[in-house]
Amino acid sequence: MSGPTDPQANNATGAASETGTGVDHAHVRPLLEDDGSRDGPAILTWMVGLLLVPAGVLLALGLRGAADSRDPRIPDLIAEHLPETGVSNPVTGVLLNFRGYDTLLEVAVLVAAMVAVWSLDRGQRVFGLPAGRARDEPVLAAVLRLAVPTAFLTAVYLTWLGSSEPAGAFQAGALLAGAGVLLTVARVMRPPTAAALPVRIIAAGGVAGFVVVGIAVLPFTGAFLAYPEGWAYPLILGLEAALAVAVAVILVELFVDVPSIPAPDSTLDTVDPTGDPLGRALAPDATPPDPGAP
Amino acid sequence: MTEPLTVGFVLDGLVALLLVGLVFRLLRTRHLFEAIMLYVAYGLTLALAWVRLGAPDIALAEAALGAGVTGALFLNAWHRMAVRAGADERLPMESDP
Amino acid sequence: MTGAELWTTAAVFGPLLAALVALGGRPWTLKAGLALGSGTALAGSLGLWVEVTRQGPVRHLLGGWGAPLGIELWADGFSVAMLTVTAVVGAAVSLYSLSYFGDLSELDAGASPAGRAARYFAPLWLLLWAALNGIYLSADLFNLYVSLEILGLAAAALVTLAVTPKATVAGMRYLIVSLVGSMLFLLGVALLYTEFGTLSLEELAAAAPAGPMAAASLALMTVGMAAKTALFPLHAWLPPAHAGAPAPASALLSAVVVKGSFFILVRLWFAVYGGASDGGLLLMGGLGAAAILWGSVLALRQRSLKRVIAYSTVAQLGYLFIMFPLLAPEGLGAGGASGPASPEWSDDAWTGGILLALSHALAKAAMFMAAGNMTYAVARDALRDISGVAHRLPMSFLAFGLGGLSLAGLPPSAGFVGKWLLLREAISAGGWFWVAIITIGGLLTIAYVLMVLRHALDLKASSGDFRPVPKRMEWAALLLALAAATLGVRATETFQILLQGGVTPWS
Amino acid sequence: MTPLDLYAWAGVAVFLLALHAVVTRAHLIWKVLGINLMGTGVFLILLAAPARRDPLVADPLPQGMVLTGIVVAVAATALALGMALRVMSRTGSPFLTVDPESADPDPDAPEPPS
Repeated sequence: MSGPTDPQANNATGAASETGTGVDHAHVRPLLEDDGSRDGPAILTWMVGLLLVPAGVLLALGLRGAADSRDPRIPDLIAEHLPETGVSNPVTGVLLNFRGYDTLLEVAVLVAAMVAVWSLDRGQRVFGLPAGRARDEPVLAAVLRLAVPTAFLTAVYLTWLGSSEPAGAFQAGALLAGAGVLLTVARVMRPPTAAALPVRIIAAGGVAGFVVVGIAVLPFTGAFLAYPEGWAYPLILGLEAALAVAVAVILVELFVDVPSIPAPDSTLDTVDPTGDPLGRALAPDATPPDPGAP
Repeated sequence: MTEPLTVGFVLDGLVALLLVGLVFRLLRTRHLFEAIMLYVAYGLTLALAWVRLGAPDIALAEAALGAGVTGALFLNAWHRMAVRAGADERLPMESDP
Repeated sequence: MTGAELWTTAAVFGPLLAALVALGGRPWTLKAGLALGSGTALAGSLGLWVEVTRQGPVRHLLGGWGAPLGIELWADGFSVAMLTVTAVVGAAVSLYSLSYFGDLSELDAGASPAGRAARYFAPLWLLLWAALNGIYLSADLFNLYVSLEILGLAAAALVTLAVTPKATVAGMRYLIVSLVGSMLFLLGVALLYTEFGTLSLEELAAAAPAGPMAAASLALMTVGMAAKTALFPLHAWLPPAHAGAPAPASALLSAVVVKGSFFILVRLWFAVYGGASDGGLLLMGGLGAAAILWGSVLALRQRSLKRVIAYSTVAQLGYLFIMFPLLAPEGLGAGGASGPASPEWSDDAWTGGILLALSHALAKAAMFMAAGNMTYAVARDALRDISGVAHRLPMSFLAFGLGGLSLAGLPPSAGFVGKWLLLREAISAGGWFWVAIITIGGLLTIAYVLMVLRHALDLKASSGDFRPVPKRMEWAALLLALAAATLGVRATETFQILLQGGVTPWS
Repeated sequence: MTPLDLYAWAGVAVFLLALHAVVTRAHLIWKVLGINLMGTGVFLILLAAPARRDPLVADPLPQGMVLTGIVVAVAATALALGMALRVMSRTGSPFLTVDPESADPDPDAPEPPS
């Protein structure tokens, strides 16, 4: 084992760049810049490019005038059935009624990404001001005082507006997440941690709400997520609210919980690459290597 | 080329060209920070394209999620790399208990 | 509400809800989640098996809309067979994982890699399970895309539960391949929607897609799905990912996850495109043949236990693509002439090919779990290090042997019945090339299985350190291996269900 | 040729440029950028190419698909970035340098002939 895989070398360079006063240019370059020396030979780049040119020409020719030459059957059908969806914005109708199952799975993708990011590394390391500093910075404090309540109100409004106008839960969730990240980085709010049960419950709430509503209507309408007569609007509004909050929490998690380099728990770097994939010791009673040991 | 050349057509042409140009530039550059900034610019241009295509819902979502959140995610990753590389010490990394 | 609605709901949304339960992060929530997910998936697949046997393919109009505005769930024999084998493998691996990840009461800290793996394996796997069942039941192109993304993200994360640098890199590579494959698939979906104005597989099948744009979509989606299925020559990501992952994850990835994209390929090529063209089918078969030879030869050259099994997956997946040209036997004699494939599908090739997919799922899961037991015991992965392990883990040794028996296609295993049916079809169609490939592949399989067994039996170099293996882990592997080895005896029921809907359910 | 065609063609160009970058560039962050951009290329095609009744309003079904696609892309990008950062923390390099094919886990075992 040598080079970049060597745990010792890995730790040593990490320590050097942290304690060093100046910018370690030799180290910055490979991380933040890419001089292209790792890319394949230039001939390969050109050959892949030449392969893709005819594909592009074919696709462009095939797509030429496509929008005008086809029958707009689906837009007509959507316009015809929109009154039955309980909302007047056709996009919201598609997302929460016609194709509500896709939206359910879409939030499940967010949950999957969040759980996957949690599984990558321990705890969280947030970049930001030292705790309590936001109060001493008048400009920042003013921005926070103004921006965060505005974002919150706008998010509520966007969620409600989604049933009739171009807006909805995902836009609102993104806005809320922006406010959350701002508060976290300014250290006004403790970042939500993966270990906190409320975080898990809210993050799961979007999918859970969808599945529970879907199953609850099953005995009445005979199909998953088929809203009973007259219930579509309130159910959609409730689902949108749960979605907005869940999306916001998940996006903040995806922001604060990605790993940092180097990982502080140095035990991870001393894993024997030939042994147990989870880095466990062979003997069941053997103590794991002390993380604080030099 | 049966249609007359209108202002709208020229505007759409410029937006489409700008989109492709930004992508070409950001995928060719060797500097990560520049690429991320170009990505955010691309996202905002894309929001404009969605408006021109008659999809205001998507324009709003693109500005918030595509350019905003995704740009922030890339910047976050860049920052973590920059701290590791010793290039950025303004915002120190803190470990929460 | 009829049985179809109830059982499809259980199969897809049961594991999804269970994933949320498992997210609770306590030992009891993990156990409850795995129990709920296994229970609903088993109940859903068995319920659908009965339903489909009784009344043929069934559907569930989600949201009450139906195609083309809404999304339909659709279950025919092929879906039910895949659902069932996934449920059986999934339940066994879930049981196995409870012991493999060790003492669950210590997972609260989540600070050690082992603690994190114990904590997040169950939610990730249950999300993946829901996505897989969703794929087997989906009759909508865009819905398939969203399910594929859950599948891809969760699968890559399962690989990186292992902390070695190699596993991390392998997981990253897997994620990139998987995401690029999804993007190619999505472009194909966009082209098909533009051209035909529908996302419903059934409506597309009725439209009989043809023409340059339809061909371009099929090509894009095929490349994307072939990359995810690790079809030669897009297989390079698979061995490091499957060999580097923790044992339960390896078992799932090799046994069922690659089958998800394979299922989509079969649906697209036959149910939607009606066989596309003879030339295309021969090309897929040729790639499958190359995969058999290349994967088997490389499996023989590996020096680590899990890499042998991983390369064996590359090879065994090849057999599933040999089914493509054999399904349309008339095309074989034409020597690759293009044109619409024959509407006469071969029942032998269909039941044989899918039976091979099912038996590979059972056998490969058993073999990866048995290998996991051996490496768990000696905490080493090299073939040399498992020397003599057969005497200390006789059950795992037996499980590995029985799994290998099924892979190699020896009677009475399901692998034997499947290969025999494919061989019979190839012989009757005069496709001697395929006969040769199937035979050579079987011999190479026997060779690499014996290579592993020889090391395990080697008494002279028995290693000293040995960690006791929980009995539950040994039983899980052995039961699946027994199922694989004896499924051939009960193959008739499988044939009956596979012929419900058959190769082209919508024609 | 209509304005819609311009956007559809831009989508094709963006998709292929991004695919090219994912295949040929070694730096992980550019690969992730490329995957994300491939998605936006498809979104351009999805909103510009399918049939529409009103030339000024996009078909709502593709709009729903694109909105779903954007959220999925955010999730996939976040995980890919997290995984790329972990690759850097484990190998010290933003490239896929540890070739999983090359190293044999057992240092004493004879190298497999290649």
